[in-house]
Amino acid sequence: MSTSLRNNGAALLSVLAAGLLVAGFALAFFWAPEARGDPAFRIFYLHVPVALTAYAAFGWGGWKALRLLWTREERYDLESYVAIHMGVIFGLLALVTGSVWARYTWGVWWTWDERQLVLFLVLFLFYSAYFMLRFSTPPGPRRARTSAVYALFGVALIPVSFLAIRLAERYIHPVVLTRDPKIENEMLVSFFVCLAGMLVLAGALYLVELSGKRADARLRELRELLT
Amino acid sequence: MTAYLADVAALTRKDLLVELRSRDTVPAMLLFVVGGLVVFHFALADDSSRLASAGMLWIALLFTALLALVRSFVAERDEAVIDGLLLAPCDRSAIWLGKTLSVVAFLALAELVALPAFALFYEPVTWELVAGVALANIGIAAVGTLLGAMAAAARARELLLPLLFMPLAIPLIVGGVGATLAEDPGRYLGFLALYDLIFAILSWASFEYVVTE
Amino acid sequence: MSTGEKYVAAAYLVLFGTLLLYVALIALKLGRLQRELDELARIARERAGG
Amino acid sequence: MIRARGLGRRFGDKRVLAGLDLDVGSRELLLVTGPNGSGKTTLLRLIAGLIVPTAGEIEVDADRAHIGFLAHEPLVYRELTPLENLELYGRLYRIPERRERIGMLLERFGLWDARHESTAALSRGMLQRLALCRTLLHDPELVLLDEPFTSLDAAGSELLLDELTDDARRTIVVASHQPERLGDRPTSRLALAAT
Repeated sequence: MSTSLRNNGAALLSVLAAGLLVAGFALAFFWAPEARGDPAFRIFYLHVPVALTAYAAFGWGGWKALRLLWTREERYDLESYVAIHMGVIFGLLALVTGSVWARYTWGVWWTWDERQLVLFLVLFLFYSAYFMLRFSTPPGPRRARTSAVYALFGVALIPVSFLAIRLAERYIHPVVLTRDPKIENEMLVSFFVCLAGMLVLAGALYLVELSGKRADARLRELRELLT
Repeated sequence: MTAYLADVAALTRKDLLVELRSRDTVPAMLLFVVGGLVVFHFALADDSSRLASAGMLWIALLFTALLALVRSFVAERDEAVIDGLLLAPCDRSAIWLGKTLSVVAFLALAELVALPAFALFYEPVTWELVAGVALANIGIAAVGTLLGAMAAAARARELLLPLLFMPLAIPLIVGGVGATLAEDPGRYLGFLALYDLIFAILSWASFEYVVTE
Repeated sequence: MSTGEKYVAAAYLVLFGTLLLYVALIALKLGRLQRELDELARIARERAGG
Repeated sequence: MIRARGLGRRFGDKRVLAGLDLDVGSRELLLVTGPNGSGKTTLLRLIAGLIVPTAGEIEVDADRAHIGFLAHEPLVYRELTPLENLELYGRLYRIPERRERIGMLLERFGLWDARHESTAALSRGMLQRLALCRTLLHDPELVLLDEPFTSLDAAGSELLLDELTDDARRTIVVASHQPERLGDRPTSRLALAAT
């Protein structure tokens, strides 16, 4: 019963995500005005929602990690892991789309000037280490708890790294680049629709991945009972 | 509270005594950090600025700290002595704090050699640098000890620990290099203190979770 | 299509490509789950028979 | 003293203990037997609180300060002397009149003359005696012994049994495949099967 509901949840979210994202991208391309006469600015409607979704996923994973440490319920381990998995996928997407943007704007595939990009690189390193930790620790309550603690460190690391990257700019290059595109209401509305779509998409993927992992676990249990 | 501090003191004393007997870690750290400073001379171009040498110093300190951290739970892991400590009625965070303090002591010893060597080979040592190093030691030891306990459960733990630690060390490097070079070192020292506070509290609170199976 | 538009298209294609890749991964996983289920069903049938 | 219901523990995909029900009363002596890999050590570690169960539940009416656990390993630092090791544990267990208690135990287990030697240089039998000192240091109510008789000579075993049972105020769980060495002391038994 609960499993079928959960699958329905994933289906529902997928449909919702499709609607929101199509609407959001359509608004972004056909309704919102072009910013600063910059045709590539429309990457903004993709890149920023993807990046924010990655943060949301990391945060969600951290919350589930906290729940695990609180309640000691095993299921939170998988939920935290899957959320972080989603965060890494979206983080990677943010890195790639950001890189495309940098290539157009500055003519290079990578720039240390773009704080968000640097932050994602740091987080990518961090969460890759998270996966290494999980894969090299035997499964069990201890792995669940160590992963949870590391996930919580990640949540703390996000603002600390953000601050660090800002501070680093001052001694690496004292010149601060300022860009403030004029944001108009149409752009803002389009952006929020895109953001909502991306968050719902991540939610749908999260539920799909989770039910796949749970099916795996059930199968293992079944195999043990039968053999 | 007094009892807690007495436990911490007993544990730190034990770590220092073990190191005094075995002399496994500190001599290696000393040799490594001086060797690193020499190697960096050949890695830097002749006209490198003092900025580059400051960066190199911090890299050397970080990697030297990794040596201490990789070794930090060896005495406990061999033959599962950690179980003996976990069985004892003391608060488990006291084990973390005791270990953290001993790591701070080892780092300070290594830096007692590294900073004069740096002054001799490269640039004079400023008080900002010393303050930065002292603050960074706390962060390195606090986070590194927790990660060391986490990695102890894993296969290939000596490889895993640097991977776990590196992303978390980036802010420390920023703070340290900033304190050494920037015109307003106070900001960076403040940032290091903030880092220490956040991550020391997190590590202190979560140690119990990562050592029990 | 201007260069800027090309870059925009490229960025959005990355998202599209990633999603398709994910579908492929899920397909692989479903295949594996199905194979394992088949095997377990066979074992269960043998048990019931024997 | 100990109550377990449906107790189970797995390590990864390996199930070591499953569906165990157990009741041990106060001042009882329980002998746990079973072949290698049947979960004797796991059971003792669960009782000691060193590991948490993955199934079922366990209740122990003694906190860490009142449990003594003799493990496979002596749980002492090889770099320190026997006296320093016991001093450390004495502090951590907050034992009143630590010096006297440690001296008494060292004397009793025949380690007094070796108290300043390096632990690494002790023989297996001496190490096991040191481990016993560590286990009994804080005069625990609940004593868990994992294969206590391996590497212990007859005199050592006798010493251990005397220490444990002379006034019969402790609850004792012994895991051993040499039950005959317990002598004719009254025991209840739990036989674990290999999984």
